Amino acid sequence: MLGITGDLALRIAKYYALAFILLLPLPLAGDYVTHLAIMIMLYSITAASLDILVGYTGRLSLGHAAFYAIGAYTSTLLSMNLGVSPWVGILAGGMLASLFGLVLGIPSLKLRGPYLAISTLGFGVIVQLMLINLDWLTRGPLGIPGIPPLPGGPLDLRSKFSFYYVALMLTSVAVYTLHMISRSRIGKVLMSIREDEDAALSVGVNVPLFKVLAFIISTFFAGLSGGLYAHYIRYISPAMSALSESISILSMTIIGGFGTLTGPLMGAAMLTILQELLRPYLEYRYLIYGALIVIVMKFFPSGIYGFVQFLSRKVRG
Amino acid sequence: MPVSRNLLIGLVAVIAIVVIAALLLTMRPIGPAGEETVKIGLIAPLTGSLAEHGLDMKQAAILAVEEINSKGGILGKKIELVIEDTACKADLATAAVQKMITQDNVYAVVGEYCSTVTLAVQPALMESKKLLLVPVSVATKITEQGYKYTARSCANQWMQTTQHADFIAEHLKPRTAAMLGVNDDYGREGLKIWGDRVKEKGVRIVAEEYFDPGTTDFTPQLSKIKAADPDIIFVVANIRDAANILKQAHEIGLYKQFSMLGGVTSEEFLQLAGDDALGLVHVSYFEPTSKRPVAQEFVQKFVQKWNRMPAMYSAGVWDAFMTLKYAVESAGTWDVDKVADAIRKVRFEGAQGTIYYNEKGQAQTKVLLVQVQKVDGKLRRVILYPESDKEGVYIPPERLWGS
Amino acid sequence: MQPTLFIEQTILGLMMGGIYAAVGVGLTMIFGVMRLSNFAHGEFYMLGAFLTYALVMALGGDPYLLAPLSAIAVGLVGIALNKLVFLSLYKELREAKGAAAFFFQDLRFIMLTIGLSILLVDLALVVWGPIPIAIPSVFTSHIVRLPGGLSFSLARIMAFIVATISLIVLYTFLKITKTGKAIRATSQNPSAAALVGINTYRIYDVTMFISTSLAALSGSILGPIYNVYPTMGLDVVAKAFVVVITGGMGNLMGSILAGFLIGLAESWGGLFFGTEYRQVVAFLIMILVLWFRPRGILGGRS
Amino acid sequence: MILEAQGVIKRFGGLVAVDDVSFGVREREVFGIIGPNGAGKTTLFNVITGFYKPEKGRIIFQGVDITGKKPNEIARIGLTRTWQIVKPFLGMKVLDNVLVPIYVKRGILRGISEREAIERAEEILEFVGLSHRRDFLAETLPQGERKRLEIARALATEPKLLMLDEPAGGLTPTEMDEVMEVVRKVRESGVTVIVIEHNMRVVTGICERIMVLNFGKKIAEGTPEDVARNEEVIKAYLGERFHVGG
Repeated sequence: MLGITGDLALRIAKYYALAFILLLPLPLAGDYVTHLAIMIMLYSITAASLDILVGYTGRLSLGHAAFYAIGAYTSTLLSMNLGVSPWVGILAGGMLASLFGLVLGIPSLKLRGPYLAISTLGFGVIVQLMLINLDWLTRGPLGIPGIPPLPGGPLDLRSKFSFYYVALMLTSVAVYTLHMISRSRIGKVLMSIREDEDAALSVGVNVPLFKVLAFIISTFFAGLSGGLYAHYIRYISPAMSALSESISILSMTIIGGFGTLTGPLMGAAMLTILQELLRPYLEYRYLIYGALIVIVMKFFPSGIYGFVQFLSRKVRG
Repeated sequence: MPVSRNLLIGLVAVIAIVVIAALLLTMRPIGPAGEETVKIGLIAPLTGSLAEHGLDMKQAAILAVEEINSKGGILGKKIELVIEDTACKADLATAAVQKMITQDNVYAVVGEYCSTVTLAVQPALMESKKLLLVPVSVATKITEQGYKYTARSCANQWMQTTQHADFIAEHLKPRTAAMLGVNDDYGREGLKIWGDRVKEKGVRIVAEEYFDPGTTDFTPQLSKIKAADPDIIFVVANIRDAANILKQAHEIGLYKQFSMLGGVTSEEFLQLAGDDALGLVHVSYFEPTSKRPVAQEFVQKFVQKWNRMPAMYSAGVWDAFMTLKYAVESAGTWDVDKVADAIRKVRFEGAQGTIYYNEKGQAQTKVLLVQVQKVDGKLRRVILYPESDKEGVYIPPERLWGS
Repeated sequence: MQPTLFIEQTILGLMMGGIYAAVGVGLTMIFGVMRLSNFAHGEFYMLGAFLTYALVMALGGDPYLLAPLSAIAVGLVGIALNKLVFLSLYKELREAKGAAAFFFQDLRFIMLTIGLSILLVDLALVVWGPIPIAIPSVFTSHIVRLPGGLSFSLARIMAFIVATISLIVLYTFLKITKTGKAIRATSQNPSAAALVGINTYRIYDVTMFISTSLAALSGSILGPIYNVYPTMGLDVVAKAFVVVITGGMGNLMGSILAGFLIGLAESWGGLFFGTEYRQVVAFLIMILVLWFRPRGILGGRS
Repeated sequence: MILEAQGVIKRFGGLVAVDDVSFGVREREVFGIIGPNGAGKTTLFNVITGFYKPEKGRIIFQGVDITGKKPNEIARIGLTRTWQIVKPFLGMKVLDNVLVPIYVKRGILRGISEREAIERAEEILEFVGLSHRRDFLAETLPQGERKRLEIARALATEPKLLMLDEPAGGLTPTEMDEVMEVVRKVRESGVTVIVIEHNMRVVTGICERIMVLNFGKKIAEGTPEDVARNEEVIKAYLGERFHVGG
């Protein structure tokens, strides 16, 4: 299917299963660690989805948080205003996000590099301002408290313990799907666009179509994780679409190692954990945080993933 | 290199990171042995664009804890303060609060500045039965959701804005008004409440303008207001923006009566705005010049420790800690349900005045209305209202400006 | 609508445009020459303002007199950072081949400057504290009244004049001096410039100096008007990028034109749609311009 | 005629890069386009393959007017080009470089099975002599192999007409021979070939007919021998101190 042999799919699935099993006992470490793990997973989906756009297709986005916010708002408003099940809401959130991905993807087809980056930045800001200004729909800048939790049948998904397992399952599925897409024919075609648009055109690749497709895939997953976030934290506000959020998602993708898909997972884990470890330093901690970003990027262009590879090569001699 | 080996390296690394971090993060700090303490958390924006207000909160919290501990703590237990930065971001704040709940096992959390952050952390705190004492966030909704463990020690948006609107309508008697607010929850709610209230009293709103957070130049908005020619201009903004708004209004020749909410009650505001603040009428729920002994003591201690005058946010934080102290002492137990009930019954003299709470946990603080006037050549806030605290009379700004 | 309101809004929009242009010029220059999207540009603006404040405290005098000093100091910081962080990366970049490799280098540079920005904002927070600081100047309190009810502070007019002069000086410098010509040559074609014997790394230093000191100068002349605080750079940098992109990255005249365009668009947009839509209008204008001209009004580098 | 160009004009500002050029290419021949630097050869390629839109004129491929079509559409109906400065997908494996056009041609979602696709890609690599590089990243290949990879990638689109832009440019004589060998084999397999080339050894070695461009204008067309004797061609090339047959 799609150019992945069942063999490869199975082999990669095995690693995911292994990771899944290894991460099962984590909630025993307490609610704080569980909460962080859940946040890391939600960020992982978003950062990995951005990687499809940035790392695989070579399209820089500084507005990815907007899709995360659109997913969150869609699911929230559907479930609170129309009584739609949050599960359906999350899916609808992903779809609406990818619709907006289409809306952003088409006009930005001709744009490259910083032009694309700043346009997407503008899109993020516009979405944030619309969430604030269209208060008849979005309930305005104060945001929406009291979002219903995910219905879990016998499980109470307000508890972090049970939510962790739902999130672990969904994240595994989502990231595995992204992984499969990146290894599929579509993934290879996207990479060819990243490598050289003209060359891709000259061998018959419908470049505009695939660029838009990359936006749609990427934003769909961002929307999904936004919906999950909304029903987990149970409070959302327009600040979700702020530039700083987009930048932190992009940081995870790039610092983790773009174009690898496992890199963004590492980035999400590292940056989230780093922020927590630096907590005791209060207002001094961003000195360390900023300096670390500079150092990693200066010495390891392919991010933490590159660093880990470097280490493993050293170990093996 | 084979695909699967790279993947393996990646996944193993992720798991290693997570597990090592889990170990690091769950290690409990070793405290002084023997002495029993109760931990209280403070969440505030210590970094980011609102860090100046976080500083007000942090300094007051440290001072309050020192004060309580120097008098033997609460029910014999010393208080240990845990401070976390939120940068006014919901995700950082929820993680911080989760850490406080799980790792530090705090008894209560005091915070936050941003209403959006307070609302974000509220469910987690309520479900784990931790008290949330809100000293600054004014969004009315925070205490309207029926949470038993939430209490707010400052006047909320509704209280201060309606009382402000009533005062303006009754004493200044404008026929028309313009409104200018920051385009976020604070500004939007403020303008809505104020506008509706003064309209009931027959005041016509001739302009409603917004500016985005981070704006430094307000002349476009002010120019529109100037063209609408209102009798009074109501502004919802924090210190930095408010000072610029007054300066720039005068720059483009907009000399009108300005009025604002409580967010501008600080010495720094008067320094930043300078003489442009003359004539401004605004809400205050804390006056450092107040003659009341408790306020005097608070101001004196604050100045002694931090070498600056406390802002009203500092007073809110101080009173939040004092609420906890008096509530626990009157309940005679640390049992959180009993303390939550006790909060709704205590009545004490705080920095802001006499503090007591309603059923919803909203402090019924006194809202003061002040005007910035010159006393002995120095800018000072003069209390106009209520009668009991009155220090002077309202002077139309034209007379204060002289020419 | 009153005609005076429209005129006043237009003038205010143009004045804002002047400020956008002043901040944007350094940003566009550094992109044109070094291909660097500098997300830390706002922090040099902020550093300039704080340094001016520090100089006023230490030496006394008016911030508008001390601004050039602080601009030079920040320019030197820019050179130091260039040597410390970016230079070796440019040497690596020479080896890079293919569109993807360049794209990835761009990403790396963007992330580096974001890290730098986080670091510098926090540095300012730790050193000078979070409370906004007013820099006293004789110019801020003087208000010039024009006929028709219009008036501006002398400081604002000063800022406009200083910005204009520095743009003219920069323009002349690039047109007539040898270094200026070398900068333009490097901007147009770095490898050809290297072939004719231009030391491009030295040109990068000079460009960094000019760019950061221009940012610092803007910060120094606007600081007394808008006050000084650690996140002031973040408040301008996004808008500066919008201006630079609209004008065409690397195109000096484009930035100046786009500065005025965006300034006007915001003013008029606020007038017609309500001020809560000012920014929406600014960003939509940018997106519209890019729809028809993917490389900005006057065209720029990709 | 598999390809016909009729009165093609392409301008850049005031410069006329291709000036009223008409020519036809017969099926299964190797057709050469030569001319001094800046004669408009590559521009003509870009016009034919849809990267530029001509101001005037028509391009007809297998009886269909393809003027103004998008490059990817043109490639999909069997007219594929390579690039003077090679553009392999550097960050991808050699095999994947060839797989992308196969997927595009045979169907991304359905159609060819993965096994067939890989077999086909391996065949093509074998054909150009790159089997031993199958799993290398394209960026690790030397220039000669990159040129052959570029041809392999173009062949993977199953072209009826292959347009090669200086396939031997910048190569050592040995590498050059390898590339010429590939071109001959391509032609034998039934694909028509158009070659832009500077090197006359290559041109005379593989081309049946040649067209000469100078300053955007066609100045001669015919067999290599005819063209070599054409006075205008000699004049154009002498200006460049270029010796026919050298």
